[in-house]
Amino acid sequence: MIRALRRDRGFVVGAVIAAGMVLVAVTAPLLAALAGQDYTTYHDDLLDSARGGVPIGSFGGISGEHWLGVEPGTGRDLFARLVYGAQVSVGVAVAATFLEVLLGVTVGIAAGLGGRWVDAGLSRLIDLVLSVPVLVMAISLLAIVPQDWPRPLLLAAVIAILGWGGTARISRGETLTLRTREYVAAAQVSGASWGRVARREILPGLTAPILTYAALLLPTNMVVEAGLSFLGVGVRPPTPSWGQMLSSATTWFRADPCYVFFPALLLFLTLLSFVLVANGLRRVLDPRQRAVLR
Amino acid sequence: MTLLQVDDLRISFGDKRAVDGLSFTLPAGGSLGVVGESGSGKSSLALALLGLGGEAAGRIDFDGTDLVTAGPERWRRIRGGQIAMVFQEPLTALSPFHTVGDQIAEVYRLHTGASRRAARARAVEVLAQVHIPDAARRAGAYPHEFSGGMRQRALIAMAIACRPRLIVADEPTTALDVTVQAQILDLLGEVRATTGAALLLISHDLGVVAGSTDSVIVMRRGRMVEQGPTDTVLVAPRADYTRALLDAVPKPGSRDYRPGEPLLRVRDVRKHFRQPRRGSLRQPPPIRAVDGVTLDVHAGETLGIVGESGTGKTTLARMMVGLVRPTAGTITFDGVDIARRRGRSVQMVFQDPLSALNPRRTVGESIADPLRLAGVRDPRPRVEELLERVGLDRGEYDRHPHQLSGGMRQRVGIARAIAPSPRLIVCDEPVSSLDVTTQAQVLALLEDLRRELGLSMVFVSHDLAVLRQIADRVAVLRDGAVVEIGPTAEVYEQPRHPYTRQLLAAVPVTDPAEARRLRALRTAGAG
Amino acid sequence: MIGYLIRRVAGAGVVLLVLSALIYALFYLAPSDPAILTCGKGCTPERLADVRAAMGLDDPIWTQYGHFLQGLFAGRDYPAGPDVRHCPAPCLGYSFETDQPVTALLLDRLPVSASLAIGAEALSLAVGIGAGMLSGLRRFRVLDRVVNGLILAGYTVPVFLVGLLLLLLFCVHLRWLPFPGYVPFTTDPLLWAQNLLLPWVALAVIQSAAYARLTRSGLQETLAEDHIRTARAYGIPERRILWRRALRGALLPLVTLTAVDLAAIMTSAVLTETMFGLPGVGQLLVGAVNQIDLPVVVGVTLLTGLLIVVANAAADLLYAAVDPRVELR
Amino acid sequence: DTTASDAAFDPKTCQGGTLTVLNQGGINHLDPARLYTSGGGNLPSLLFRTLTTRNRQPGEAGTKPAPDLATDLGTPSDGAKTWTYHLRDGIFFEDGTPITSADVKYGIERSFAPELPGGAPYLRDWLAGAAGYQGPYKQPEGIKAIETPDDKTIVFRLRKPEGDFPYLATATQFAPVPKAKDTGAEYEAHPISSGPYQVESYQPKKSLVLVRNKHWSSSVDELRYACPDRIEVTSGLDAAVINQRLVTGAGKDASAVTTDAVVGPEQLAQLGTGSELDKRVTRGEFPSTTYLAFNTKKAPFDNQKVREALSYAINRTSVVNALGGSAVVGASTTFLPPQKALGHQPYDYFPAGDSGNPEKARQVLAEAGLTGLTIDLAYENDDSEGIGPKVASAVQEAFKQAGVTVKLNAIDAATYRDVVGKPATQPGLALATWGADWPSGGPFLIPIFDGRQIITAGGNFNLAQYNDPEVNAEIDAINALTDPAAAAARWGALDAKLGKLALVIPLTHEKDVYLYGKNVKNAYADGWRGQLDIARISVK
Ligand SMILES: Nc1ncnc2c1ncn2[C@@H]1O[C@H](COP(=O)(O)OP(=O)(O)OP(=O)(O)O)[C@@H](O)[C@H]1O
Ligand SMILES: Nc1ncnc2c1ncn2[C@@H]1O[C@H](COP(=O)(O)OP(=O)(O)OP(=O)(O)O)[C@@H](O)[C@H]1O
Ligand SMILES: [Mg+2]
Ligand SMILES: [Mg+2]
Ligand code: NI
Repeated sequence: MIRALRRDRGFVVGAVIAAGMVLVAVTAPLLAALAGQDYTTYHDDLLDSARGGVPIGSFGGISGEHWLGVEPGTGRDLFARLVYGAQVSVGVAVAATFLEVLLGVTVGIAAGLGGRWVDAGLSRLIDLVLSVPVLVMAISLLAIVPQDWPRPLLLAAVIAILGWGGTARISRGETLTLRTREYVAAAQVSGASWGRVARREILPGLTAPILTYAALLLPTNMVVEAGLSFLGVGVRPPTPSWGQMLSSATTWFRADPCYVFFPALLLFLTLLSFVLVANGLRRVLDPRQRAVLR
Repeated sequence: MTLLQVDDLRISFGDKRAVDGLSFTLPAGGSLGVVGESGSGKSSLALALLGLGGEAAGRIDFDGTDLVTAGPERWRRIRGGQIAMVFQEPLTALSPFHTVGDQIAEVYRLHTGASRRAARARAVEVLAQVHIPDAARRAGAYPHEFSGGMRQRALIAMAIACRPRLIVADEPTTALDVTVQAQILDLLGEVRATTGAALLLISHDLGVVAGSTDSVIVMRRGRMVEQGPTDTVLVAPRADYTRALLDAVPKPGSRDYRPGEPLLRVRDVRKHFRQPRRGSLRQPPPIRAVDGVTLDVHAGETLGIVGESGTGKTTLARMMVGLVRPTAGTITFDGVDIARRRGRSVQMVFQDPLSALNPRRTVGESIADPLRLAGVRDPRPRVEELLERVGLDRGEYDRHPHQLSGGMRQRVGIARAIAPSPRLIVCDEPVSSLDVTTQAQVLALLEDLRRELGLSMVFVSHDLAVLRQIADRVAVLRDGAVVEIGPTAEVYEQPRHPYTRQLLAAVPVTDPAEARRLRALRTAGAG
Repeated sequence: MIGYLIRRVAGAGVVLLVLSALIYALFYLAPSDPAILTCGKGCTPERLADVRAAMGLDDPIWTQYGHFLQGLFAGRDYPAGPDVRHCPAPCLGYSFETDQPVTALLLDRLPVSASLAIGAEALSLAVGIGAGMLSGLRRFRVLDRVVNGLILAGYTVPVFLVGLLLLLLFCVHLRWLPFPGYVPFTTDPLLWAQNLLLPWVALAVIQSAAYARLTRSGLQETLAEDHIRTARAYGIPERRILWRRALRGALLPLVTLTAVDLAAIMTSAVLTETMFGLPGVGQLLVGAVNQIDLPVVVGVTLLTGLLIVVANAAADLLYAAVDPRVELR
Repeated sequence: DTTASDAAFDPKTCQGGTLTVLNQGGINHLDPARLYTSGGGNLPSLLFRTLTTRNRQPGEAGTKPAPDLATDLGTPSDGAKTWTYHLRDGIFFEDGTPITSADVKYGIERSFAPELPGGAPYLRDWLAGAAGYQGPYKQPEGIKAIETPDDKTIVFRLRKPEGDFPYLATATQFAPVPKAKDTGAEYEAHPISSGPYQVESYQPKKSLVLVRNKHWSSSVDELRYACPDRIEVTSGLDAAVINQRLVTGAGKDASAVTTDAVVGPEQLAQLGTGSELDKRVTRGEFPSTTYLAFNTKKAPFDNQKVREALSYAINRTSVVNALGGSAVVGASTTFLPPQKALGHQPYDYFPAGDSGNPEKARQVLAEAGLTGLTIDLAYENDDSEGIGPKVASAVQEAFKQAGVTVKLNAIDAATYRDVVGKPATQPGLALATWGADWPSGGPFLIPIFDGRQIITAGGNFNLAQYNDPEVNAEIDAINALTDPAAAAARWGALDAKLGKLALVIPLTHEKDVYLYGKNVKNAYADGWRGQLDIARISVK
């Protein structure tokens, strides 16, 4: 299986990038120290205050000291903020996606395997989750929890609680088709309980569609995190996140394009890597796709 | 006059050679059977005749032109217009989004340039010709609204719509039950007689080609092993392989039948399925899949259950293992309600071995599952034993279902069924998706196991020949009810119910002369 | 079918009621008081109490919710200075912030959002299906790669960046289009389309990516099906096979997605609306949330929920219409 | 400073054309009772004439009130406790009915109704015995403290001397409302105009279209030129897009202005480079201060040394940059913004330089025996009011340099004032901003430092909770002055005196830089609000 994965060029590229991102997130303090910068120190001397606070110099103030330039308006080191931003962006998005998949798949399978009434009830619940306006609920939810709860975790939880509907819908649909397969009946005849059927027989069949979906859910969650941070209910300053940087970059779009470019690039690379990894995994997890015969 | 002449045909898929050096001729209006086990290249040949499938080399001379080198325009005219194909799987072979009539009309218009109205009329005409009742109305139905036999008729109707000179039928009856199979084969013969088209009939079933073809080709692994008039080849085969094929055809078994006390008791069991409401608020009447069945399965016997498609065989079988809860009536095993016995003493072998095995798990894992549920800690050694017992390699443990052949898969299914040491095994058409040789092996295995482990068996099949070989007693099912039940020999030799007689008459036989006689009988009866 | 619809409607009703109750509960739990915002700077506690009473906020939360339900089903009277304002059912109340009837606000903004959503969705579908087909047919390998790359890029680029780029390019540099604003379709269809073109494009850049992806995989799957082989065996031209048979099956999954997206654009495309000066439902909602404008939030949420439920039901019906095998259950 | 464009401007011939107003935030109320404006507002003042109005001049001159409906700025008597006004002749509502003093009185009474909340609170406090008045719908007998002896005269009796009454009389609550046309909450759908324009259509937060009011004439209103024939306001736009549209000036945008979208970095980069854009900008100052508010009832801010140390530590350059750079805000060391009308006197008792003096701060803290201090800082979770996360993190970083750890406490913008304005829930340190309701020291210093204004139940602005009888007495004394110049001098002195106590850390004052379209003429920032005055510009 590992060998098959290693032969998949897309997967390898994706895995390398994804691992790189995670590594960057984990070693952010080290990397920042390596650059001799931290993400909080203001450098007012590097900004042109009369011009609204754009970095002095070309390319957003790129210099030997500030490898990727500085943040307009504050002069904080952009490299340090980007590597620290990975912690929140990757962390929250991955955690939220994980929770969403966990919740969605559980409810989806339960609805798919359950009887008429269980299915009807859970389906309405899914409808409810799907029709909740995420922004409103997130803002309201985040407003009522105490200030000192760990923010990124909370964000992940809120995003997940409001966003598992899609996964559940897909899981339910797939389960409904999978449950008619004879191998499910076979497992039942051998005396397997519903839980066991769900785990052993249904779940493996869900991996492919859910993986694909999750790979796309991830960037969506990054964007949601960005939106919430932008609306002031996300991570607290001075903690950076890519999404937040991207949203605040709108005003600097023309005055300092570099400020938009770097977080956008990282976001793109991360998404790319996750899609590639998901594609690779899906191919490998599906034994039929390994031996290509139609 | 020769219509089709094939010379040294080779078909390959990339590196894989599917057909190697095949040569034969087919006269206009003639009929040729192609038989062989699964994977022998039969379908590849059929597709090559239409310029589809793998890369073909050699020569296919159709009506004076070489098809191997034909251009797209020529192909377009030949396909459907000159050579028409009838596919095996009638449900998937028709577009689910269009009505049957539309699909036939489309083909007709394409080749004749007829008006919409004329094409429509032709579609109704051919549908009527293949005996679709009320053809004018049914032409507006979607394929999924047709039964299997009707779909196959529709495909044949499509094939004859443009009056082709050659009809290629690739296993046209494999998915159908005996009576319908007989009807379709008769229909093909009738069509040939009325339209003068030649027929290339592909089947793994010797009985199918026996009654419907003049000459026959026997194929194995892409090569032709024997060729000649049907009468000669099937009666006095020269090749060993052909002989083996003939031997594998189920024969009436001589069985000593000593029934034990009743093990499984089915008492006035009914299963009604609610039908979805469509269009109106009124609840339509339920489907009575099983409607009042009473029977016993005795310890140590094999009870055969036979009937046409849709008569409730599967539903009954599933109720026997507790998968489906009866609407009414009781099923007891050893005096205990079956719903509470599940997972131990009653096991099941399913019809389609591929869909009965989880494609994402290794076969070993699938077999180990019931053992684990029975509390075995390390099931691997026991699973390997079981694999060997059903004639598989220990090494197959780690392979996935798609890596096995159909016969191997069914052996895995059997291994799984016997793993928890059951006392009764319910087999739902365990061999109907297998070709003759494999079928014979699996039947032998089941019989061995039954004797060795002292099992009781319920064996569901639509194939009377199979049941005659394996069953001690036979129950004939029709419309969810048992019309006749008794010892096998009795039912086969002195059928009391007319329906049983009808079934028996439809069984294909490998003796061409006998096959022709039966067919004549049938057509006379129908006419 | 009718029974199905009745069940669907009943289910939707329950979902919407739960939703509105949920929002009331959330607002009750949130540490915020809309009366303070309404009362303004320098509001004294006595004045605040008066204002709160005038807004009906001094009742317990369930009484307030009860009043809301009463308004919804039977209509409701509001004291308003010299006379009483009667708000006929279905009454969603009056905005705390602007004192406008919520139903009127929604009706006013719905056309804007609908224009945005329908156009964007149509464009996304056209582009997405086109691109998906080109790459799905695998006739052009390079194109497949390019489309795939664009699809991924489309997913990541935030809509405000796309929007800004489009504005700069078409309105500032090339000056091909005026800065967008909303012109009702009924006033001038041409101007309506001209003004909405850029927002449509901005949304389509992102949406079409998903559609292209789905079309591509759907097409590849359908083309491998048996009935396509039958069509080929009967000499039906490839083009006809593609358009009449393959696409139909390949596009089915798009139906559900389109329906959900349509509802989503109508209710939550705030950034797009603000950037392109479209006074739509999304703007209304975010403004209301920031101003703790409970009646508007509940109103918009109910509308959102209704749209999504309707969209899902419509998708299911359409599904059943396109694919005769599907049964409604 | 004025631009060159108004050299050839003549109010007599400026009439015609359509003015487009592109705004971010929408008008959410158009009822004069519910509007809270400074000097009658920009757009509202086109519809509502008030007893007095702002003088509508650039610079100094513009900070003074001027008579509008009234013939003069009012006659004080009884030591500025009674103010008498006479209405001028020839004034009509848009329907042609003459405006009487009863209409003005009714307008004020409406603003007391809890059904019509939102207006400025001063009159409830100032008028004698009016605090509990519930508005004309519940109490039709009206307010006793306002008398209308005849159709042309209106007399206000106040609780205490208020020399600033003519400034307050510019508020929209002083606009006449005809009782016969009052529909309560629905009045704002079409308020009856007394000004040069009337409402053609109005959709809150979305759009407002004004057309000429035929019953208004320039002969009875010297201050409003009312040049455009039609004014179309569109709200809910993105600031960056508004400014881009003004720069591009395509089509109708050539005759466009904005009243709330301050220029962003993009335009600032083009300004001052001698480009054409330099001619299309107004620069003004709206008196407003952003500051750090200490709660002196809470440790450690009850310790003046701590407050001083933090005053030394603050880095105003970071704050200025966070708020958009030196073009749009200026660093402040005084609480009163640097405007003569307010009586501004420069002082800097705890010099922090441009970028803070952390050493001095550490030293002061060490002297007080406080090292390793950790404090909470409350701020709005949204940057739109200028007291959001951007400023908070700049402050956090500056204090960090001085060894003080700041824990950030984000509060939902909608509830910020609620939490901070209630002494029970008020945090120790909070970001705050204060703008003048009129250009005088009083509205700046009284709510913030008058000890009798500490409202424990909520709505408090005296965040220091500072109560010094001496200061209170000084405030009363200045309030009684009716000479603005004399008052200004004493306000300035009071501010300078309070500054020594480090009750607040002033951070910045506002500067306003607005772009306007190519066709817009006579655009200059008025001295009162720092914005171009729509009543005076022309698009012809
Ligand atoms: N599309 C394909 N690509 C690669 N190999 C193929 C393809 N189709 C068929 N083959 C191979 O060619 C050989 C002949 O297959 P074919 O389908 O013609 O056999 P068949 O006799 O029709 O078998 P069956 O009875 O199972 O239908 C098989 O080994 C099969 O694996
Ligand atoms: N789950 C179900 N819901 C509704 N109808 C069903 C269901 N299962 C079976 N039926 C119907 O019950 C009848 C009997 O079906 P069953 O599968 O038992 O027949 P069968 O004899 O096994 O046929 P075949 O030979 O085709 O396998 C059929 O008409 C079928 O359509
Ligand atoms: Mg085949
Ligand atoms: Mg069956
Ligand atoms: Ni594996």
